[in-house]
Amino acid sequence: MTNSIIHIFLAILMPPLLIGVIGKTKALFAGRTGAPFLQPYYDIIRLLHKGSVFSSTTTWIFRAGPIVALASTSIAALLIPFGAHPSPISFQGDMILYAYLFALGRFFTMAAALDTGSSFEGMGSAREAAYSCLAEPTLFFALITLSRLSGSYSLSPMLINISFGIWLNAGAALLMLVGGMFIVLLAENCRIPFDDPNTHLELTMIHEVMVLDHSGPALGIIHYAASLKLFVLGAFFVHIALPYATGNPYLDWGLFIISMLELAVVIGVVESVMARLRLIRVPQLLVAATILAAFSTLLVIR
Amino acid sequence: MLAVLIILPLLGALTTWLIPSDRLRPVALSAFALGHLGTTIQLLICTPAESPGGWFHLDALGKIVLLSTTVLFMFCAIYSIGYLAYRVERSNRVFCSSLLICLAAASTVTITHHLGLMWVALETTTISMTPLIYFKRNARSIEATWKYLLICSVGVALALIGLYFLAYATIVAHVEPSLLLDDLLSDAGKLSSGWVHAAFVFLLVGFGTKMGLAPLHTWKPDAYGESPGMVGAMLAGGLVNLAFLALLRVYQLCMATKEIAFFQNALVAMGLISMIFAAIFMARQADFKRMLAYSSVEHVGIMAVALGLGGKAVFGALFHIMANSLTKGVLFLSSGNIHRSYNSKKTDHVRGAIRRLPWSGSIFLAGFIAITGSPPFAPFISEFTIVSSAFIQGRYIVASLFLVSLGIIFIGMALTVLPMVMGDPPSDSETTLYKDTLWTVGPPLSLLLLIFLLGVWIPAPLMDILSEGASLLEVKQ
Amino acid sequence: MITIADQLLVLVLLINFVVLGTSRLIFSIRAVAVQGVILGVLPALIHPFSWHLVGIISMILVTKGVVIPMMLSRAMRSAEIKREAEPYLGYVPTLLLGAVFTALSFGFAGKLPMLAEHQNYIFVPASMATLMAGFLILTTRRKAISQVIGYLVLENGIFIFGLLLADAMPIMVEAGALLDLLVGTFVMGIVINYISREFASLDTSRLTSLKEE
Amino acid sequence: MLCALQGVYDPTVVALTSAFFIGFAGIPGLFISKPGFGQLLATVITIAASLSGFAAALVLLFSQNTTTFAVNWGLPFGPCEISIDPLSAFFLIPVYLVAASGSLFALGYWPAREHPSTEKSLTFFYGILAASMAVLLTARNGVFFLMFWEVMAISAYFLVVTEQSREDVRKAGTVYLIATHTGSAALYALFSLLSAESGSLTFPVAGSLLPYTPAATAILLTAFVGFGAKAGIMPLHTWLPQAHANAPSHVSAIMSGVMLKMGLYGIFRTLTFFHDPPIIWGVVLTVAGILSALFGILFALAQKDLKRLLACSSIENIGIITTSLGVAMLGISSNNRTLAYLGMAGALLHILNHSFFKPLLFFGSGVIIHATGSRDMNLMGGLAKNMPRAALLFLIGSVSICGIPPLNGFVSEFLIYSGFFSQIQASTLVYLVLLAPLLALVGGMALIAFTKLYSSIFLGTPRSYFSTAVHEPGFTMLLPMAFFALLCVLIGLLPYQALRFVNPAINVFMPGTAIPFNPDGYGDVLGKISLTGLSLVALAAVVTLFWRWRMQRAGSTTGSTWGCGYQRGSSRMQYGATSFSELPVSVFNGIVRQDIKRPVLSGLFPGKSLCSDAPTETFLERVIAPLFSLAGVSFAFLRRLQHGRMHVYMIYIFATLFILMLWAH
Repeated sequence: MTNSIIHIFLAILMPPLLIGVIGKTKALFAGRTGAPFLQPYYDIIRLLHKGSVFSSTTTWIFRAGPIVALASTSIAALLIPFGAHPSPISFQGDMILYAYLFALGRFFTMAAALDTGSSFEGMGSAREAAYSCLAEPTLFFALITLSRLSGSYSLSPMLINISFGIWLNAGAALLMLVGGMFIVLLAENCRIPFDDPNTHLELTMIHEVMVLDHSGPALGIIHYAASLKLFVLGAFFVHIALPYATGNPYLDWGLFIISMLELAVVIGVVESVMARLRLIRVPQLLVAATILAAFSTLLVIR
Repeated sequence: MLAVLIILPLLGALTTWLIPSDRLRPVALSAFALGHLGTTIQLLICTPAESPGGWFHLDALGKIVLLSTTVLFMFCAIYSIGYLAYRVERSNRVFCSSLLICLAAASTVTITHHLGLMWVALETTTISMTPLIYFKRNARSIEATWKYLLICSVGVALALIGLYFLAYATIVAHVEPSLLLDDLLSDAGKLSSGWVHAAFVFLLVGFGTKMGLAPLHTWKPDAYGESPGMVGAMLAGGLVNLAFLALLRVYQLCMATKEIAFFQNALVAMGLISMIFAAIFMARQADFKRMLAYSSVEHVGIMAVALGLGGKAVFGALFHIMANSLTKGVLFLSSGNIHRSYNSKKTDHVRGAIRRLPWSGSIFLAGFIAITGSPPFAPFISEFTIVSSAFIQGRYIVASLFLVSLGIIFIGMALTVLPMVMGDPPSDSETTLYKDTLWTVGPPLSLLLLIFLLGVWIPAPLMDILSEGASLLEVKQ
Repeated sequence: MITIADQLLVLVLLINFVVLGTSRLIFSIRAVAVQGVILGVLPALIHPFSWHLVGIISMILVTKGVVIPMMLSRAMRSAEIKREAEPYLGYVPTLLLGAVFTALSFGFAGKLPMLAEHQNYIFVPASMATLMAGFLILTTRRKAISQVIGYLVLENGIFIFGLLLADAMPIMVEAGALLDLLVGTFVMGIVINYISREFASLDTSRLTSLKEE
Repeated sequence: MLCALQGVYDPTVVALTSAFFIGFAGIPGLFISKPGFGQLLATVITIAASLSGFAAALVLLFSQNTTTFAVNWGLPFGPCEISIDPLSAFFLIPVYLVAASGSLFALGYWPAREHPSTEKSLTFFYGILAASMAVLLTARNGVFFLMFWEVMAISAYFLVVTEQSREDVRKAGTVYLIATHTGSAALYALFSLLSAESGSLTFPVAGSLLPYTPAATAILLTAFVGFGAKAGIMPLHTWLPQAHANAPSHVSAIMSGVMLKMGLYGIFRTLTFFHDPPIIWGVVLTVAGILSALFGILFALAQKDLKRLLACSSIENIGIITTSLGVAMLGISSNNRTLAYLGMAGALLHILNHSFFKPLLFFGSGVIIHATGSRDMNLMGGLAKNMPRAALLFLIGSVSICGIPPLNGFVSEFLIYSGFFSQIQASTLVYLVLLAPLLALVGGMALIAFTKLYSSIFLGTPRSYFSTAVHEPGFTMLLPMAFFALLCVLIGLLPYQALRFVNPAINVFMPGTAIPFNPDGYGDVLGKISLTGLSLVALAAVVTLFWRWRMQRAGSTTGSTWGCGYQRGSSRMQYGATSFSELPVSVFNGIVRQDIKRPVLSGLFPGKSLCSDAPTETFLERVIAPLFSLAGVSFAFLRRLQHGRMHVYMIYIFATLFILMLWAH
């Protein structure tokens, strides 16, 4: 029960911090002081207090976009275990629900973007559609590998199962998986090299361009949901890449928080040292990720 | 009583020849056709015993052919009342008389057990149909008539020499020389196989030509295409069956001589060739009456295959005699109406027939569905029986070829028929006097209902006749 | 008597070659008429006398010897043609083929069992050879008249075989068969006249408009 | 009430009587000259009969014993047995539901007043189609089955060509008829082979045939071709997109929602005849299924005609069902009850689901076409403002068909995925799990396809003038949609209850035990899915309320969409249907293409020019069409045999004579 409360507490409060850490890392790389770690929180709160402007072309779908995105990601957050602690909701096959919840959010985000009737936002959602579709199989290959390794097809047991022992046995497979999943993590969360959350040059954007017309509380919700998505997918990744566990529940929570921050730093580093890919290269990279994940699957099930 | 079947139409021929009015003659024709039908039904209910000497005997096989011929003839005759009203430009004296002479000859074929007499009657049907094919009096129809006459005559002449061989075989075997079926059947075991084989080949080719098995069918598209619709119906639904009946007699003989295997294989081979030929020629057919002719080639092929397969398929063959002739009636009569209305039988000109002629167009479409073996029409019953029998006998190749050609034929026919009946009629098409009336629509519609009925329910008496016929053709090892 | 019949059959075979080899139509018509007359006489030689026989023979003589030749020559005149100009196959090859077929016929007949009393005669081979000659004319000639002549020759071949079957075929049927063949030829004659009226020609290569494109 | 009904009448008879009434519902209308009354009467009869038939089907689904009637008919094919076992009863459910709602929908969609020339035949054949499907499900005799199968196929043809004045409609009808008849030929062979095996045309008893004989392989092959052609399994799907696109929408609904399932029913039924199916059967089904799903959705992605998109997605869904069936067969072959249960439950539940959301979407397409008069998604846009209710219902359908939680499509796909993953520890069957990423890819592409569909029609601003005058449809059109939308939501939120309808039908496949595999283990899982679904809804409500509260505090204004600085944006500049899918489709270039013909612009002030696009039908254009033209050429060559020269015809005769002579001796 306590664990569940901590889980929910972390899921609600921590996500914007990751964005803050990424921003800070990038600032450091650029030689700037950067915004404070808590800047994303301030931004969200500020947005929630602002008035909204709605385009006259939009319908209720436009408003449903952020809501569904947030709701579905939140439910996904309840399915994923944090650190060595099982998730509050866990059942056989929950990882399928986990994967499909993102699809739900995506459907509404894309629809909301298209509802504005703006060609730029349409462009963004078309790109989002194509790239996330290509990312889908990678996630499933990862799930197969993990589930084969753990013998379970529920997220909590299969992710908690990963340990250094398993790394020793199936290191090659897991390494490839880490590579593939990291690409997917970046793609799904629209980070560099797939997307640049900082520019507003429409021709190069994916996620940011989709939310151009959202304002005020809606934009706040979207930013929050995006950070939550990073957090939830990051938690998945951290399980594979950094499987620390001590056995002590409170220590494990601490370890989890540290791992997540580490991840944020890594993302920040990647974003600082890499440039954005040309759009036509993106599918190739995603297919490469799929191939990596598929290889890892083949290694473990053969 | 059997004599009535022959005398009545002959009397009718004489009467129609004497009637001066073009308008009255078809009515008389119908009256005699009705009388013939009535006599037939009477004979089916209480069949007379074999005539003394064994020359005349109405057995189950004869009954099936007689019944389908007379029913088709009756509807064609009624149709002629409406049809000939549109062809007032020329006298129909020869037309009506020839039809009735043909009916008399056809009845003779069905009731006689003397092969020589059967041959004579069969040749009479060929000749009596000649003026009917030439009814339109134009260059194309004379060409068709010429081909029909010469090819059929040569074919039937070959059948005659086959019969002569058979008769000579009896002489050689020193048995009572005879061409009576029953005598031949009882003496069959003693006949010399060389002559018998030669006889079978000549008979198959001869009657096959008359029936229109490929590649002996060459006269068919021309004759069917150029003759009036109802003549086409009589040719495809009536004359074909008579030739098939002749083949059935030969088949009976073959069974008796124990030389059946060759004959069966030859039938299957020619039947399949006919079906494949028909399939090839039906695709992209530009003339819908010729298409129906090829459909007739297909269906005689089906009957030949069925007969060659033996077993349960024989039942299918016998039922197909009926199903095919009635369905051909539907198709030819309704296509005749369409032809009259558009004054063209080119599929390029005939479009949107259902819009222009709701009744004839729909009947034609239904006839197409029926003839391609779709339930709930009678041809489905026979075709399915044949296919399933082929599979049950383990003759997968025959069955597959059969199904494949049926499939190709369906595609070819659909690509011809559907554009004809569907859509809107072309705005620039010729306007003609023809309108659907009870006289021209009633007969094909009744035939359609009949094949529908036979497709869902075979009356018990008919079933008995069919089973009896099938038992006559059962190969006893 | 049957020996004389056999000699006459040789004549019939020779006439086959005459018809195969000639280009003048009127000559063919007459040759076939002669053939018909010879065959008409044959039954009298092998069958015992009866009034039926007289009837049949006279019928044959009148139709084959007079009516049909007359009809054909009339059609020929009205179409103003004299000879079979360009047969599908030349005369020499046709003659050679005719010879080959005649030889084959003898071979075919030799293979089949014969009644002892027919063993030494050429009824069966002559019948087959005539049949084949008819077939050759039917397939190689261009004029409608030639084709009727071919049919007549074919029919004569059948008739020769029929001579063997006097006992098996009741006279009624025999007569009926004959009548049918004659009526058939008769109708052909009528049709030929229609053709010459319609096309002003008897060339059957004109009769090819009914075909698949 | 159901029990009372069972006491008084035999439910089988009730189901058949209902079918009879549905079949003849259109007949009175043929003789009533006043337009509209006949249609109304037909609708009333159809709905009433469907309700009783539906009740009977439910009773039969849950009844333990099946009554069999042997009718002695006048045809020489043995007694005609009729019975409804749970499998048949299960398939009857969509028949009655879709028939009734489609009939109601037609009142608004195809009213007799507006379509006086076509309404009568449409209503008539619609009834015949629905009834023939109901009857064929009861058939236990091959010939009886075939008869109603053909009646179904042919009445569907007449429904497809309702608008026969249009060339493309006629062409679609012809292709359909040819395809269905070719399939029927395979069924002729199937039932013949079955009767050769079992000795009679009556269906063999479940599990009575040996699977390891060549005949069994032939039976399965013919069943797969014959029924697969009807179901639209690749590569037998070619008729499907055109036929569904060109039929009136409620006809597309019943064809896609129900008629395709008859093909699946045939495959299901054929499989019940055998015991111990070999592994290879399951493999074949699975592979064919997943390929259908992949290519089906890929084709859907490229379409710009909204009904073609829906039709292609039917191919996809049929593929998913077939995959799942293949998984179930693998489970049965390897004696793995869990796998068998999950596969079978997934397949059957997806059948049910598809027969709910696909009619919903086709009804929706009917509403759209009725309002705009077009099927081209590139011309639409912004309809949600004018028809908010229809837009909401259509949204539910779109989300369901993508298999997204919390709606019903997810539940069946979840079961299928669970089937894949349940063998994760097995040695050979583990390879099954490799299907999961493929299915995920299918899901991802479905998401693109339906986002494209929904957004380009309902969202944004109208791209063409006609879309501006549209209005909300009447209740006769909304009610059927709402009904199916409700069912989608209910199954999605209460999956465990939905599974109860599926379990009896699974019994037919695994006889031996009364209740084969109690899905208690899955009761828990499905309960959790319910829980997450409900909490998702609740959470969304909470977020909405929160946002409302914030908006009330801070206020909101309306403006125009931000044009990124461009002032003269027009609705034509929006991302349209074709442009939306251009990128994902280009990834699969070669399999499917959107052929875009771009004008070449030159000079400073280029004149007006046209840009057009059309999706290519790879299979039809690269395989079937060349095959047909090859056949056409070779046939044309052979047709020269009939050249009109009679002397050669004579040679044919004598050649035949010679050949037969040589053969004889």
